[in-house]
Amino acid sequence: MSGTRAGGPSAAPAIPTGRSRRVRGRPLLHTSYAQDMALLDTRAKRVSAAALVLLALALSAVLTDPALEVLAAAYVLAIGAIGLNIVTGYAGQVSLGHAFFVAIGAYTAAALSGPPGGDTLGYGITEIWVWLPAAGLAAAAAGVLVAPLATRLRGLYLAIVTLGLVFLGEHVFKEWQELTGGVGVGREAAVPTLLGVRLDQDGAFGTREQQLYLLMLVLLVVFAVAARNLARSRVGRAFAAIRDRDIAAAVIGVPLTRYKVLAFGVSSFYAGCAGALLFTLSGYVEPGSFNLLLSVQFIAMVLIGGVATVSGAIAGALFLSLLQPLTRALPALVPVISGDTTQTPNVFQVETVLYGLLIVLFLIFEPRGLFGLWIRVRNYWKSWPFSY
Amino acid sequence: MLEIRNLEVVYDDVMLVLRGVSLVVPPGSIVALLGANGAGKTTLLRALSGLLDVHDGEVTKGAVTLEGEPIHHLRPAQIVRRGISQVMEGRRILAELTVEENLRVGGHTAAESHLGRVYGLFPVLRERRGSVAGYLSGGEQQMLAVGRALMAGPRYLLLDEPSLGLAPSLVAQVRDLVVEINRQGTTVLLVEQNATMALSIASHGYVMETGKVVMDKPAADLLADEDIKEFYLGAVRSFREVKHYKRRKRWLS
Amino acid sequence: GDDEGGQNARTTGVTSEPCPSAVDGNKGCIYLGTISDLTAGPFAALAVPITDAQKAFWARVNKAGGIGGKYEVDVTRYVRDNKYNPEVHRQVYNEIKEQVLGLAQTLGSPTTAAILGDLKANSVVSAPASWTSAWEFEDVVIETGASYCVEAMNAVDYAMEAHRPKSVMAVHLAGDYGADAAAGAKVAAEAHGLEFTSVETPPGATEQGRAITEITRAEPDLVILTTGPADAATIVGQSAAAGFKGRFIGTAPTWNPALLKSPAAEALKALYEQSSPGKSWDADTPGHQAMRASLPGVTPNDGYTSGWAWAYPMKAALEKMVADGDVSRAGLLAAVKSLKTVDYEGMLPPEAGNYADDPDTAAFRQTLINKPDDSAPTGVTEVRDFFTGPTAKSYTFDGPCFAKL
Amino acid sequence: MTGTLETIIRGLGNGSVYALLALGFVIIYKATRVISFAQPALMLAGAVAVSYLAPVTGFYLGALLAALLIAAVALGIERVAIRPMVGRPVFVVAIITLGIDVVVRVVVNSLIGRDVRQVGDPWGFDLVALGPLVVQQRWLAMMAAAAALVTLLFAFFRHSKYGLAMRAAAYDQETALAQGVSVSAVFAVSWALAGFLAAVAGMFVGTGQGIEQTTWIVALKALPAIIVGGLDSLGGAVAGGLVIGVVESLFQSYQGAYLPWLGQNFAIVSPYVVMLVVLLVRPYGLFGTREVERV
Amino acid sequence: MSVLEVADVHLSFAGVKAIDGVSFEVGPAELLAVIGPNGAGKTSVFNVLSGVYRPQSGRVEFLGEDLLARRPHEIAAMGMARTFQNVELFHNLTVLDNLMLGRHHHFRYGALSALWWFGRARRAELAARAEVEEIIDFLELEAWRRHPVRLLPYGVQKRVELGRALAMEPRLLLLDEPVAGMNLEETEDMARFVLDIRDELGIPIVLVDHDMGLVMDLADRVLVLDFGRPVALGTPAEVQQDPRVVEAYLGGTA
Ligand SMILES: Nc1ncnc2c1ncn2[C@@H]1O[C@H](COP(=O)(O)OP(=O)(O)OP(=O)(O)O)[C@@H](O)[C@H]1O
Ligand SMILES: Nc1ncnc2c1ncn2[C@@H]1O[C@H](COP(=O)(O)OP(=O)(O)OP(=O)(O)O)[C@@H](O)[C@H]1O
Ligand SMILES: [Mg+2]
Ligand SMILES: [Mg+2]
Repeated sequence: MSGTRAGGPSAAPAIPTGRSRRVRGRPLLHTSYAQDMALLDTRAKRVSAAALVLLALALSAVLTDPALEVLAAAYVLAIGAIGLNIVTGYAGQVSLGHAFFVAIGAYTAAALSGPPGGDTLGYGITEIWVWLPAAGLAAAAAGVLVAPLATRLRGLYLAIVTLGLVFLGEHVFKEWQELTGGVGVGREAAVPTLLGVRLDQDGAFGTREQQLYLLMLVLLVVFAVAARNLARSRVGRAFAAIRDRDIAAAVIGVPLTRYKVLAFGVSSFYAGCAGALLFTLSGYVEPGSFNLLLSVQFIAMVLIGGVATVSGAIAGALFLSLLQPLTRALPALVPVISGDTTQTPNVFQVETVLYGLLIVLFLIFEPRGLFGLWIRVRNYWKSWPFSY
Repeated sequence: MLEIRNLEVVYDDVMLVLRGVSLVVPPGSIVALLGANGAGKTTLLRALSGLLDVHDGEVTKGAVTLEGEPIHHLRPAQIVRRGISQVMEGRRILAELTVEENLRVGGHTAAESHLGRVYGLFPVLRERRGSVAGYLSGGEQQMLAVGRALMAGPRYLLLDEPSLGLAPSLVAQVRDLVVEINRQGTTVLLVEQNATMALSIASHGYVMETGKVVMDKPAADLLADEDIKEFYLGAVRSFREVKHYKRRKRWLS
Repeated sequence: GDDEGGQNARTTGVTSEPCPSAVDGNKGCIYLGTISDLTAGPFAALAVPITDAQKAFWARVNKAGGIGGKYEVDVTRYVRDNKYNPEVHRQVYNEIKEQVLGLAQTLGSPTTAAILGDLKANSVVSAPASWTSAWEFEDVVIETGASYCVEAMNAVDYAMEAHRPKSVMAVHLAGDYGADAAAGAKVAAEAHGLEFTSVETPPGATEQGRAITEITRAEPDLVILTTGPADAATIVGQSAAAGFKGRFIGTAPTWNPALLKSPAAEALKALYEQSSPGKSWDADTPGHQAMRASLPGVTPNDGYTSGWAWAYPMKAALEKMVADGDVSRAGLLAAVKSLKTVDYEGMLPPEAGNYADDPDTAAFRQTLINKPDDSAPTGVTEVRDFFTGPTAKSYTFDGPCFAKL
Repeated sequence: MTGTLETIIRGLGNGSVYALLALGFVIIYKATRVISFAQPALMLAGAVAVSYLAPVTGFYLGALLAALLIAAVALGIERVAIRPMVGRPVFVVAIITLGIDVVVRVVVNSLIGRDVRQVGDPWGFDLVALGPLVVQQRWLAMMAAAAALVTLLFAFFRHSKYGLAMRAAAYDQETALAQGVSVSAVFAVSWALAGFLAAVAGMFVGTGQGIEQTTWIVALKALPAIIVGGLDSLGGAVAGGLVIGVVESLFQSYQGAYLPWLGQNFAIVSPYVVMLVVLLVRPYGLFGTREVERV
Repeated sequence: MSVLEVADVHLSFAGVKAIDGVSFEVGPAELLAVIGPNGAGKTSVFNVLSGVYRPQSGRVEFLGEDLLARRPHEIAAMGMARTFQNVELFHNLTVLDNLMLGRHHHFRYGALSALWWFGRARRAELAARAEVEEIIDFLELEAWRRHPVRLLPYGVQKRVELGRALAMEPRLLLLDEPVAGMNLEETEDMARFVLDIRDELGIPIVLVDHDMGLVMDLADRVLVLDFGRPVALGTPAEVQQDPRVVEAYLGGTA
């Protein structure tokens, strides 16, 4: 609106943009827009974020290796879930094709880092800072190619078309044995080397699992912060605008096609990186892994965690990743359930059923996801003792 | 008789929106309900038609009774079957259905079809009967919303801002229509921003503010009330004058 | 990391305390893990009987005095469901790996491949539940019976005598199972100068349209099938209905006794034979008798027979380990590497258990041929006892077959 | 030529089954805007129920009872897990159906056991000659059954208020409620119908070769079918199912010979390719309702 | 020179003639009102102007440039801003974010700077925030800044929508029924804002509304449409007297 007003912002009352000290005891009193727009805008948030990261770091020393591996996988899945959240949560383009982009990342990285001259494609570049971005970019390129479809399709039409991608991808990966090793056979995954140090072998920085855990943790933090930045920028707002009301978004100046393409591109980049990393944990990729179920798991993570929040995606990934071990542990506590596979119900059936049921129950009772749960708790304490 | 006694409504378990509202709609009457935005008028209608549930709202105190029988715990379909029908705020057209399909949905619970009557009232709708309702203009959609509620042949009609977005000549028509259906035996509870219109046909008026009824008088008395004149009916003055005394200085700074 | 659980800190998966359901409270316990497809995966129907048979097998071993009179073996405490997913397989393996000495069962090739690095690094001896030829080349994996690859070679060689085909078609699933057999069929067909084609087909009975079209169009004299049972029923039933007169030989997992109750039964009886890496349920060997006695009341199924047979090498290796005095993972692996024969109680020839020699020498090359028979418990009776065909005999194993199709 | 015609008839037969499955998906979608991922499990459950009932009651009665039983099961699922979700985001509900699918499938798997189960159908692989064409009887049975059911369904939707009530409920539950539509009844009816259809489809899938634990995958064929037809169109579901069936059948028969460079078994993904092609021309499928948007 | 020139525009949808030969001009700093019965084509005219509908024939020039070949976001970038008949805000976003979105095409930084944030992106966002705060101040939205707009009262939503349009720094502002559904007080506020925008900022405005009090009071000229055709164009006084207008639109009671 400064169009006709002399001087634009400078004519307005002086706007403090730098950091300034906060009045003690009033955490929400911001005295500059910079403070107000900061990622962690209260002291409490900064402290708890730092504490969380420190805790996560500390876990690497405390937990056993198998537990670390589960968590490391959860972190990688969280990167993928954040990616899906960008296209589905923020930009509203429901994609069931995430597994496809994950696969592209996984195979790009595997091919780059694989040994040259073996049964499967390999270029022997094991440095992670080469194959990780490459995997992301390859997946992003695929995302950008697919995105124009999204500009024509809506809702579940798009969802099922992207699901078609997964099936087409399965076919291609199955046929392209040079790259993938073929169904039921598979190939070695990307080898994580950082400046010459192999992170998938016990080494200077700890055991294999500790090193991989730390790698995934650091990467998760980087990817999460970047996603938060994106979300609070013009790009994130444009995504949200397209999601909420696309005609209105266009009319106020958001180019729809460009932003849908961008959303798919960024989301697929995240997926690609997640794919590249995910299989370094087991060291092994098999083309059957990139199926509908994987896509659905990512959707479930986003929904369970809370749509359109980065922390929700992380929480969702953790929840689902830890749910499996949990459901394996639970039946053991109920001695009447038989461990004998000949009997019904046996523990294995119970654990599989529990997995399904827990997801169902969780969504029934907290449809807004873990993030919604958090908001509820917070609101309760905010209004306590006046519950209304 | 439709009666609300000491009603309290809470949204999301925390937001207390109606704080002990009492209101009576005698059979055969037109009752106007006025109030500032956010006063809780729509909430009150939702409590009457059983739609609070959809909004995570809950009646925590008081009662809604129809002919003495409490109905606030009934499901919406049951309430409609008892003869209470609502024109929802914001038109709520079923955009993907055609005009006629919208009307037929409105007649879901009715034994006989009131299609002819509605088309008689709104000829535009007859003309566009096969069109996809979502493409109608705003005002046409409003007509459809009113028409749809009439399809149920209700005994009690709850109208939430029926004149919204209608051209002046149509506002007059809607007013006449309300009078007419009331004459034919339908009791009307009319929520309106157009207070002049509402009070001109109502027998009784309620004024709500922040979840409470603050005034409750025969319509004629309300029309004469100074406060009502000031805040709801508007003195006859130019908008150009309004802004000068209120705001000009601050904007220029 | 390697920090071991249990009080016997140096020996993972072995305790001086008795097993949870010990026969003799004075013996120690050797824990073996089982990772199988127990609920939702594609092999659940086979995995459950395999797992049950192995439980019965080790119970019998324990009752008979355990291992070397010092230990009993437990395979019930660390059983996990892999849902036939490599990632899950690895997770559950990680959960139990510090608790077990070895694996009594690790089902599936891609799933096992996901833990193979770890198995090798930590010398975790494991019995697979699949017959892919890749296992010949892994020290820690103690396979039993001939691979799918050999099975198919022998099937073709057998057919050369019995049916004199001029053309062979392999109809197979993709990967370590189907492609392994197809590769064997190809080698044999080429050795005999037969016309060979291979048709990869997807799993699922409704997906077999193409396979049936190819069969009825090309009319090969012999079809080597490596699919699932319902797939086989469709292929054989519909091909026969369309007038196909050639022969089918299916590999072991292609068969299911219930097929004889299916509409394809007549066609199967007329055209189908089944190759097998071992004798079927009702065979008259001490091993089979023991198995039947240990599994009273079950519906006969070759899953039991396979599961039971797969356990013998592990038993032999454990006994050797205890006898040699080094009760540890390293000791077990050393024991495995010294095994030239295994006593299968007649279920398989002893030389099937050769883990000492190089893969080509050690590879076991004998299989059998069965034919459908309503009266037999698993629906088949033997038509040809253990034999090695000329193709398999002269073939040099220098890598997994499936890589060569 | 006769070969091609026979291929097409096979495609129409399988396509009729896909059509029944697709109808189940579409009916639930029409009423709730949710794609129910529980359909595969219900299909399998239906087939298994027939396999248990047929030996006792005979095939036809068994099939009917099984379909009714599965309809009841679907009704129960709706009541317990879907009803509380009225008004919630559809994707959340979709994921819930996925959880249900897992649960039902585990139960059904334990009923299947390790053998291939037979549904006891009278057709087997028997053939019938139609002039020069020789086709399997069961394909004709599938077509006939699908045609009959589709006719019944269309009649139901035409002559009852449910068709319209369903669409109203799907578009805006609150508005539908306000018009006196019992949204919960609409949901229940649609789930029951979908369960019934899934069971019938499952029974047909089991004809001939029988059913295994992995048979549920067939149900996914309905997904491209409903997109080809248009997500909310009953007619579209039928058309989509048939198109998918025929295309798949043609690919099965001829792709290997004419388009070998597409790789082995391209037929599996051919439904998705058809779907993409259709969507490029018509973003709402052949008969789907265009989303209405105006400002 | 006129800001906007519309000449003989025709638009029809399957049998419905929404716009049937409409021509008009908007002069600098002019406030033109468009009125007409429901379904007369007023909103459709707006939709043509903002690129949502493409007319079958006719000519539209905005600031001397042809509009019809352009897409909505390009037209927005040229300086055309509008509000909608039914509030079209981004419901899950806060007031602040909705207003910031108005400034979307004024930003110059791309996705990569956004991921990194520090530097370009942050500076641009802070500057934009300052601009937006002024609008918040002007429209008295301070109290609502952080609220998701779906939770706001209707009248406030309308104001936010106006704010979003203003944040675009428009050269022409289209207002579609800005006071529909508002109570008296809110209507008065809105009228004040409209006049201020026109008088203080000199932004020309096209206004559609059914509130005759408002229209006749504020407009410089009034265009009357009926069935997509222009019926009258003139000062409020002239139009009010026109018998065709009275018959088609105002009815006996106006
Ligand atoms: N679904 C809901 N959840 C939470 N709060 C709500 C909900 N609906 C309305 N409210 C709140 O309840 C209060 C009353 O709202 P209501 O819509 O009943 O007012 P109203 O008088 O109809 O206003 P208007 O004139 O704008 O239609 C408002 O403060 C509103 O924010
Ligand atoms: N996208 C569309 N498809 C079909 N018909 C349309 C479409 N948009 C508008 N119409 C029709 O064009 C005519 C003009 O509509 P428009 O919305 O412009 O009217 P309006 O003058 O704004 O009316 P109101 O005052 O009721 O808002 C109406 O009859 C409407 O049904
Ligand atoms: Mg209201
Ligand atoms: Mg309009």
